Amino acid sequence: MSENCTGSCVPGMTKDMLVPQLAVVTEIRTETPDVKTFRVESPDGSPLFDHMPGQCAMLTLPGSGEAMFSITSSPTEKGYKEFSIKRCGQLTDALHAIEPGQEIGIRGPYGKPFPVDTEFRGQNLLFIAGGIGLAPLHSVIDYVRANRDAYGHMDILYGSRSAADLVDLEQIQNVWMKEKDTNVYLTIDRPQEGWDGHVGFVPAYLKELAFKPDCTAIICGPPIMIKFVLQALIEMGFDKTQVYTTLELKMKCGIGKCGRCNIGSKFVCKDGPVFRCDEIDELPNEY
Amino acid sequence: MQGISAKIISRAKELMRDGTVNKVVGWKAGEFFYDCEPYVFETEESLDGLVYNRFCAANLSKYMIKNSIATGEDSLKVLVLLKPCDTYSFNQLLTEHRIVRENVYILGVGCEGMCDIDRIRENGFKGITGIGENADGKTLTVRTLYGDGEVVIDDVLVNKCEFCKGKAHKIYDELISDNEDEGPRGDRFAGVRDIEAMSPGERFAFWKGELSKCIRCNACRNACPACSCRKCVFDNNASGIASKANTDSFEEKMFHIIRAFHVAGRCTDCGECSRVCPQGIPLHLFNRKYIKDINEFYGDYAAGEEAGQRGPLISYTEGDIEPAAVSDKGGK
Amino acid sequence: MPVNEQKEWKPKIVAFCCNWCSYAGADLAGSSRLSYPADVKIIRVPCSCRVNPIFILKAFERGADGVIICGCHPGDCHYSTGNYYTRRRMALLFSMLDYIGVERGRTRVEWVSAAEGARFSQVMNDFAKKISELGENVKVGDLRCRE
Amino acid sequence: MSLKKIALNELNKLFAALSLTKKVYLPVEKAGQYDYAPWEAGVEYRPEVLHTVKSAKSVFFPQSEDLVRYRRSGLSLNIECEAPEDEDFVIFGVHACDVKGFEVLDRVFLSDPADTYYKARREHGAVISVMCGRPEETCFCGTFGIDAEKPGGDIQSWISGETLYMEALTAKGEEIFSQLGGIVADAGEDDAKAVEETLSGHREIMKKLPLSSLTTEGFGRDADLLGLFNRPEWKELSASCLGCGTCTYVCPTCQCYDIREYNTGKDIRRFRVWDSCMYSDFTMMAHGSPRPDQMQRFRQRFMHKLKYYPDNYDGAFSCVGCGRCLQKCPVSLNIAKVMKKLGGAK
Repeated sequence: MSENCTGSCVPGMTKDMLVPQLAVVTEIRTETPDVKTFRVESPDGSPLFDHMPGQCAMLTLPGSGEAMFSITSSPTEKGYKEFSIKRCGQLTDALHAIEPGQEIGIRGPYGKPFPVDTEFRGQNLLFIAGGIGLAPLHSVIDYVRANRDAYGHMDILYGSRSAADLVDLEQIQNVWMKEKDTNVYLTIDRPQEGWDGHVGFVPAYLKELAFKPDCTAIICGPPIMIKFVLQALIEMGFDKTQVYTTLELKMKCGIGKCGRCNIGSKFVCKDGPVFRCDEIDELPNEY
Repeated sequence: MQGISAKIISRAKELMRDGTVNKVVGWKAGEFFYDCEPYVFETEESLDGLVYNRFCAANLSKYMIKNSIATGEDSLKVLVLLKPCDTYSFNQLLTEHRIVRENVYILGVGCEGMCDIDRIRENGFKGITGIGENADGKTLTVRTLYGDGEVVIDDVLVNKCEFCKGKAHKIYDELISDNEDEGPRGDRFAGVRDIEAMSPGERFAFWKGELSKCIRCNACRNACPACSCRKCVFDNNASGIASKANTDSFEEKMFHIIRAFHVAGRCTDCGECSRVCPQGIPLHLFNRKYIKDINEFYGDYAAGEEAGQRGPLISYTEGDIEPAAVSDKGGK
Repeated sequence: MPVNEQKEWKPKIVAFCCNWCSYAGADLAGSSRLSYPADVKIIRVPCSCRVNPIFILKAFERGADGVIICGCHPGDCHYSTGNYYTRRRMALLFSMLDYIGVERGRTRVEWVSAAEGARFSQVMNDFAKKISELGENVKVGDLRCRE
Repeated sequence: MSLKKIALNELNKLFAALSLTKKVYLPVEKAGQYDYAPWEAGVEYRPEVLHTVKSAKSVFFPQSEDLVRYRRSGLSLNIECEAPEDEDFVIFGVHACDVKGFEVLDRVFLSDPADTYYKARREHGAVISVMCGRPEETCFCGTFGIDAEKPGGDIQSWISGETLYMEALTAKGEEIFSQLGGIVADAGEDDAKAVEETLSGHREIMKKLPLSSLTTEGFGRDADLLGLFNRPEWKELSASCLGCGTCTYVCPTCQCYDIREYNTGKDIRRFRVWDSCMYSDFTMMAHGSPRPDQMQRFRQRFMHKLKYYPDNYDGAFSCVGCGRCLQKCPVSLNIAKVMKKLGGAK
């Protein structure tokens, strides 16, 4: 995993895993009032690193800190990485204030990806996302689209507070909805003018839609949503081994050494962030 | 002190039995004679583990922030054991509305001075397996893996007891004490004056030596009954001074100056900061400097003397001295 | 890493000025063409009482050689009593700085009204002169900021 | 393997000789407390000091160290990493517990991907251990299977009377002997006997230690994780915890760290600094903390040492029984109390 340091600092030295590489934010798209998507590339346009869906990377804006974000873009897009980031803290505030062209630090990829090339192969897939929880699933969905024939039927259920808070709506409507053998269901929490789609919380809509438990479910969203979605899935006859989710805890190193993102003996940064729900049952309830 | 220990236990049991209190915050016997641990006793039987000996220096007032607030519907009445000096801290916390007084039953306990295990170790005792107070009340027998010996209690007192404020409880519901108040012991500002008498260079060297030992463990802050902020400025990323570093530079000085400043006028000189410091930094010398200055500049003031006092940093008079008097704008 | 540039040392002074008096005093000094040292960095605060001791220590930490706080004369505070609290706080803080061995004179409080442009300039010149005499602040300050 | 010897009052010659080519760290007094610091003329080794306040880990894993310097101007960013240790050094006077502490850190920092900065220090550092002279009542290294009589490291040594007897265990140790030349002498048969006597005296004391009966039963890889985690006793065990970091910072095996930034005005230093799971901000994120109460933080620390770490590293415990936390906790909480309360078959 190591590479030589390219900076002017210590010629030939093996760069430490904690030292980021230089990257440029080439494009910033405003998705919702508090979510922006950042496209990150290496300064010379060469690939930054390879990743698999569900993996994360540490982004640094020096002076404002460093944090772990899900890589939203598909691994098949080699030239760039995208991150959909909700504004909610010190670093994300600062990121939301930058302009395209800003150089930042990036290191990764970190964590265990979704088993897209193994367990997911040939399966029908049900994606359930809430709010910014779409970000980690985005990469999986695009990867599945890029290898469409390797997977079965695809259902995507996505909900948010309001229509304006649906991340990446344009792509969902123009691309995902037109993808073959794919159904997309959108919902918002409360009725609003100009919205003729479904209104209601994700877990309730999920029950209404009554999916058959013949697929693998992949969930991400606020903890409370995950909890109720999981309950609903069990009621619908799903087994926990059919359900995957991705967790998030505070991280500093990304390599299982700084000691803070553990749930029991597992480190979210290294052994996660993707967990199968039956694996989570064996962990202490501390996430 | 053994005498009143038995009285304390039986009285606490009685109060729990008759329903006056449903919890007791006291000290619990540990692995060794000297490691008494602050503890919340919830049953009458558990009170057999309560101890009151020469090593119960921990000030229990701060625990009453957490323990005096009822969380369930059950009525809460917590008995707390307070030594005379601890009652100052309790009063100060009452002044700051951090304790629900009506949920607390204060059993004031007499105190003849607490001993510092580190000072006993400094006397050459290693591998201490037992400590007993001798009948004369002035010496301790120390049993160790390498032989036994005696120490004079006065030589191994915790700093706060060396400069005891007096044996009078400032607040209590009931008292178990054999002591008569003899007033304060020793000159607690002597240490401050020693430093003031040094040259600026010597003062700087003294504090640099002491504070460069600091490991930023925050024990002083977390033990301090005056440090009761819900979120400390040093934990607040937005404050610009939240840093865990031990850089052997200015940070430790800044941390300790600011911490002492934040408790200036509220610090009761309970001495917990110095007692808990794993590096033995004499942190009380910061607090006593502020207390001494406050007394000199604005008149004698003892935080925690009584509940409801208005502290010196939240009041003023028109004739206060000018900062110029201390910043000395005239010469060096 | 840049080789040490041997520059001539000039005192770096941070002046916290109350918006209602000394900041206006500084303005007046400027418009009256009264000079004060260019190395005085003025930070406007709504009241001298806004100056948290952390600000002062932080200024030293980041390399200031002297810190001065200017407020309304006692009794003239825009908020009635702010500067009375400043007076108490700073007396205690300055005494503490002296206690840890920082040279007296690196900190100062002055009361300068909006009408006292001349006094503002004189106070700053005087303070800068004092700091020049004391020399560079090597005791309080973070080594990382000085490299 | 041959035994070497040097009189205790000649030790300064040894330090001086080693100091010619490398830094020598040993317990040094500073304002009444001992911590590891470089030797300089006038510093004496004090064998009667059992423990430094901070453990020896601070030499390999300093409390704070810069990793990266950033310079930002406009849109551009310059990333410059700090150079890792590239000079040899020696750490002298480490006891068995702290030496084992290094192994606990090694498993974390040297496992893939290895920490460059820690690795460089480990590679450049040689450890000269000394058997503890007078263990304290708070010692319980035996609980974790540590043999205090074989302190380990690159050279291990014993003090008998006024003499230090040394034995090289690694090539690094042999190299140090070769550098010392005539400063250390070859030991004879009588010397071996003297060492043996010291060892048997030490063994007697170890048997008498009050915590010698403490066992790891009920903890480790085979223990039931959720069972241990959900024990109701955690509440009373942690009730008086102040939430300070004393236990963590004096511990030879605590290795959690934070990465923070410091803006110097000219550049931004990203530095690594010891952190404590006892602190409220340890796991605090924008949306809250998974461990909001002190009980959960307290439990994390001991679960880590007695269960999580063994799970991840082949059953090894992350405690070496040095007893520092027993001596330093402001409110007398410690791992021995936790193990007594929760251990054993239940």
